[in-house]
Amino acid sequence: MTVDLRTAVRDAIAAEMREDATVIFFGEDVAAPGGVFKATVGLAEEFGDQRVFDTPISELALSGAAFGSAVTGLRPVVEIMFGDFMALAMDSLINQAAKFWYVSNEQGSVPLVVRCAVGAGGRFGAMHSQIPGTWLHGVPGLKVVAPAFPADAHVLLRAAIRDPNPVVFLEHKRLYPVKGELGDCGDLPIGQARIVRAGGDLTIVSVMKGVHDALAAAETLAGSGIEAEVIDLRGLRPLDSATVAGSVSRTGRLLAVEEGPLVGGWAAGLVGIVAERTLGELDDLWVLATDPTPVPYSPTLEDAYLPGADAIVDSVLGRLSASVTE
Amino acid sequence: MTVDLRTAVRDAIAAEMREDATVIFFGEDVAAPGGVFKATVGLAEEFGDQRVFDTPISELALSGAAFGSAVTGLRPVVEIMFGDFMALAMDSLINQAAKFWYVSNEQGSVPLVVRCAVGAGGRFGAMHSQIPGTWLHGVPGLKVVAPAFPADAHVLLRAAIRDPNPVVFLEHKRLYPVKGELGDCGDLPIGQARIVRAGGDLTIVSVMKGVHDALAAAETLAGSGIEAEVIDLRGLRPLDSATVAGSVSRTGRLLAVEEGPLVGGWAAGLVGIVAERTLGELDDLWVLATDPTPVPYSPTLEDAYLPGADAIVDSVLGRLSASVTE
Amino acid sequence: MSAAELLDLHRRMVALRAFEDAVQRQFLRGEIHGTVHLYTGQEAVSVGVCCSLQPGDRVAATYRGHGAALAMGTDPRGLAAELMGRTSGVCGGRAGSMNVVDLAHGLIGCFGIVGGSIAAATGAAISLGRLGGVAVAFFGDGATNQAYFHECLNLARVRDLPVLFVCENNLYGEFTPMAAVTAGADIRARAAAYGITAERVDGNDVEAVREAAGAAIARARAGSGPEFLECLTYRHLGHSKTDPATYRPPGELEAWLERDPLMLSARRLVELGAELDAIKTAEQSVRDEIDAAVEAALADPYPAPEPGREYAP
Amino acid sequence: MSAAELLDLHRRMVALRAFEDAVQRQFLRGEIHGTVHLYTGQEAVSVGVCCSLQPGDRVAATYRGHGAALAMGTDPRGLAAELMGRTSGVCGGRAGSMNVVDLAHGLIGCFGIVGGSIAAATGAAISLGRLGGVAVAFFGDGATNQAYFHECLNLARVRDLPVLFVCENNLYGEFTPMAAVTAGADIRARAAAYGITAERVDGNDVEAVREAAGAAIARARAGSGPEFLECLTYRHLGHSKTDPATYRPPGELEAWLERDPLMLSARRLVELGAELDAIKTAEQSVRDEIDAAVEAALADPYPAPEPGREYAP
Ligand SMILES: Cc1ncc(C[n+]2csc(CCOP(=O)(O)OP(=O)(O)O)c2C)c(N)n1
Ligand SMILES: Cc1ncc(C[n+]2csc(CCOP(=O)(O)OP(=O)(O)O)c2C)c(N)n1
Ligand SMILES: [Mg+2]
Ligand SMILES: [Mg+2]
Repeated sequence: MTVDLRTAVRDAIAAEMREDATVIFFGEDVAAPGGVFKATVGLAEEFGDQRVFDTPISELALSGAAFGSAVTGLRPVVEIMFGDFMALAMDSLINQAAKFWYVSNEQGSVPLVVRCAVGAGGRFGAMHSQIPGTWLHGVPGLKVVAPAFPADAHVLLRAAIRDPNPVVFLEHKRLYPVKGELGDCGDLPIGQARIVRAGGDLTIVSVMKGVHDALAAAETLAGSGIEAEVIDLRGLRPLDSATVAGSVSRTGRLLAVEEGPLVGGWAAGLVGIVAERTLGELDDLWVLATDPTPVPYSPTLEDAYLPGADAIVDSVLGRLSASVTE
Repeated sequence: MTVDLRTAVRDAIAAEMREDATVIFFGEDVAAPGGVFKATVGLAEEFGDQRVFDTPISELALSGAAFGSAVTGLRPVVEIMFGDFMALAMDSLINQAAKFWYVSNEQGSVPLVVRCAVGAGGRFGAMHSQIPGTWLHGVPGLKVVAPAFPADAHVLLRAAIRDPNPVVFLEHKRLYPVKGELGDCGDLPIGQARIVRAGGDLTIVSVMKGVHDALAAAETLAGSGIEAEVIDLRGLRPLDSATVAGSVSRTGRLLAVEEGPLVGGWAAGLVGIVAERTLGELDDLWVLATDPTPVPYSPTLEDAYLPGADAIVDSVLGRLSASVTE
Repeated sequence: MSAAELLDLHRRMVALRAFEDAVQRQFLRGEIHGTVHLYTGQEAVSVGVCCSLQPGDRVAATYRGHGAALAMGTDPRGLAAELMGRTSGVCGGRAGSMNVVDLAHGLIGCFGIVGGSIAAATGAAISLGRLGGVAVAFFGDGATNQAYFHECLNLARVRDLPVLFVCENNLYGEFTPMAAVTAGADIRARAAAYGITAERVDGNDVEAVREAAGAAIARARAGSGPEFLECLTYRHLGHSKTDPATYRPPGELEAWLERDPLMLSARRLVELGAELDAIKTAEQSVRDEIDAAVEAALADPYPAPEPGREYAP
Repeated sequence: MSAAELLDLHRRMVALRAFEDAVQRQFLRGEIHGTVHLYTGQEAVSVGVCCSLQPGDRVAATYRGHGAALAMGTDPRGLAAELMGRTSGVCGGRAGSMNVVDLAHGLIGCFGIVGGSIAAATGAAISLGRLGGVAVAFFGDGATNQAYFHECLNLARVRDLPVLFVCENNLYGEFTPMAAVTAGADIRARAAAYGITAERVDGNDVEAVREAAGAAIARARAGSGPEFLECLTYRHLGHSKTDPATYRPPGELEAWLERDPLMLSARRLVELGAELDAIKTAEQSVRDEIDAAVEAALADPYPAPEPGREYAP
């Protein structure tokens, strides 16, 4: 079945709700209106107000209510409309949900999911375009999932709902309309990267929209005789540095592409962890990130801000020729 | 003058308040009581209720009020009592303060400081021991300062108050009683690391308590004939990777020591950025971090959780002998 | 209020309306990007409030902020250019519709985060408590369920800050009716629980808004501390550009259109003796000015990216 | 209430008091680390509330949570061992005083973050609305200025959740008087503004607490939605172990000691015909039990670190 990512998300929630009566879903404008990105249309009709409901604009109460219901028998799925609003919800996620299993001495788990729409490129401006993954990727006890394809979005969201840990599930706005095959939708553990294109000359790793950009760049680079291996991390925590290290052992070169700034980003951290493991095998490694500014609104500025396929190609060609020149 | 870090902090606020009538200071239990860590004793008496005041337990309002007053002519210094509570205050810091200069097209700056006590080792448990630096080090427009010594705490807090950008100022609880010379307290720009011990065999970099541990470890290692260069980053954003890279060019080996987990931490990111710059000169690089758990309460668990001087020594010896064996 | 005074307010409201009409056209032409949240129908609130402000006072508004900006005196061309992402935009095109800042006109920001305006104005009032002046926060009914509302109103009262909290109750937060998510039905009771004087006013009646807000601002200026004003109003259009507003019960919009603030003020002007023709002429000249300003913005260039530039003061 | 019933509550309160006395001794001996927040003086609140709960009900409390834990049936030895950081602690020593969890006894957590208990109970009430049962949140006067309070009370009312919000108003948040930071003076008005029935009760009178809380819990159980109860009380000691509480006006503590909840219930027991000697004997046996439990915990081992172990369900 070919569906867009938006539908893959909706169907994942619906499928889990059908299978497990303890799954509930709530958020702002998600029930009757079906979400501002129309990613949850029809859920309220199918599952009724007790299981799918609209809430006040109270992000902190939402994450808190998710925590409280998750430790008492439910599997809440919460939508924080834009990832930018995650800062308002973070306290309960960090201090309650993420700590509970460990601090309670493993008395109980916290099976909750917080979904949010993230990322730039939609001309939404600085407060509706961020990716909050890096605010959260260092929090022990949390998982952070970030799919690039409808099939992964579907399977990983189902896995997230079944996961006994709190999971933050990032949905890139520019990927909602992207279509793909759902496939047979087997199980997929959270935290496994995937090699989405094989290549021997360098490894390009990214998540979400960046994976599509990397794939497009890889095609262009192939035209110049450079074969890039492209890895979709599919999430930020757990961070599958092993798959990346394995690839780098073969290619000798690593480029991590992040939609966000260098310092404090996942890309620099991944590069550091991979370097620690593969130093002797490395010919080069670097990060392509955004400038360290808020996301600009104006189309010319936003386009230049984003590390798209062209920027990746330029970066690879520049870096390779530099190393040849050296 | 020899003072402890607690006093260095207090005197820095007092000195700036004396020099600049637009500096105000507020927080929970900071005025009459002088702060739960007694770091602001006497300020209320000296400067009066209009400039130093106690607030409700409203972290979000505190950061928001700091933003609003900073864009209208004041230089607020706010105390968020424990860094763990920063999650509650983050939205205004991230979405208002950090973005204002850029998004407003440089119409106005946001000269605010948020101080907080951070770090483990005090048997305060999982919700009173975190270092929120890594929730924030990826936010463009913010600065994050993290001093290790009284003199730096003093000078950098004064610089933070004078800085036109929003600055998060981390004070490690276990350093409050640490004494040191204030020196002549010249100006010091935020974002400059300092080599606190010279050595040619490897570079150890850390912040706050970790710098003291690294120095102690370096002494022990010197006994085994290993001379470690120790770098105090003094902050997380801007991240002075240049000083670290310069040192690594000489020593060939880099160890970053973080009080916090590997994935999502500043240490892995720094290692990645330094590796990008110095790859050809590197013999080894790695991170010593905590286990990825919340901070445990029990003394045996908390002590084992923390990467102290002994752990650094073990790590260095283990890594060096491994590379010798290879 | 004299006819002349009311005509002045009427003209300002027409400017806001004309601006949003123009924005809608430019959005459909693809000149404005992302999304916009139009103020159409709520003009009496920001016009009725801001007309009592003085130089040095400060305003914080929301993503639905074109009205507040214009009411504070932001240049319509600069505002339109901002929405179009042009260099001549009041924020150089960096902010866009949701995050406009215009310090020169006392607008410390429009905030894309619901509730953010409340914090900004509360903080500004700390400054103004020392310097003199009043801060105003505009926010919606939905924002009264946000953390910022609670913490800031309490802080403002505890510190007796000179701030007027203006809740524009337009009965909906996005697609969700206010009543479905706002417990207790009466938002004034929340403000009153903090010991803040709370009034409700017909937010479509610019005279009533001016009177109530003017009195509250005067009290705050005189040292009363925070004030709260709920303005009952209605947005004529959907929440944002993608919203057809099908969630409204039939007849609701029509009933509110009968109470269109511009119609009410025009009617009142006639009562006060103004000629209908003169009103229409005035309206048309305002509309022409706004249209010209918006069209002019179209000629301005897009900013050139400066990769690698440092952006810090 | 019969003498036997009251004696039962009295014994429970004595257990709480004896526990905190023992904690204080062990803290001074260095067996309890970091800090502790003692419940001494507030015993009537958690005992008076929790005695009306049933299996399946859930409680969320604060860093000042030993009272709530014991009132829910947490084993005193396991609680003491937790404070001492021993393997036998109710959380294996991982949590410590501020973050105790005891799911087996319906305690979904003590929360070190002010206001966190409100969220936890609100969320639990979403579950209990389906499964049956009532959630209780204990929190202080200071917490009523936190974001959680506002957002969760509104949400609970909007969703009609079965939750009792118990505000333990002990007049201070840390070292700051409630009146200095809590606008509007009457916390009940805040709850009432969300349409939640709000009562105030003498929090040192265990009978009064039981009556008011019992009725509120029964209403919530029957489907009334959220309920709010303010218990006026006082902590006899400082905020935490390092606080000598010098900020209290002279005579305040003394006046409250006159209204010590244990003294009040003892007096009332005598009125109901109990023998003073029998009361004293009962008290002593409770104290002995608690002391023995706390002493016993001292024998338990510290946990052995397991570096590198994965901690995930
Ligand atoms: C913190 C936060 N949550 C959610 C949103 C998404 N959002 C934008 S406007 C809006 C509705 C706000 O309603 P109201 O406060 O009544 O203002 P109105 O739009 O009606 O003027 C929502 C939920 C947001 N921008 N910020
Ligand atoms: C979010 C947050 N802010 C601040 C603190 C520090 N703190 C711990 S207890 C306390 C006072 C709380 O007062 P109240 O709610 O009245 O409870 P009480 O301690 O009096 O029982 C404060 C400020 C905290 N733990 N969490
Ligand atoms: Mg509204
Ligand atoms: Mg209190």
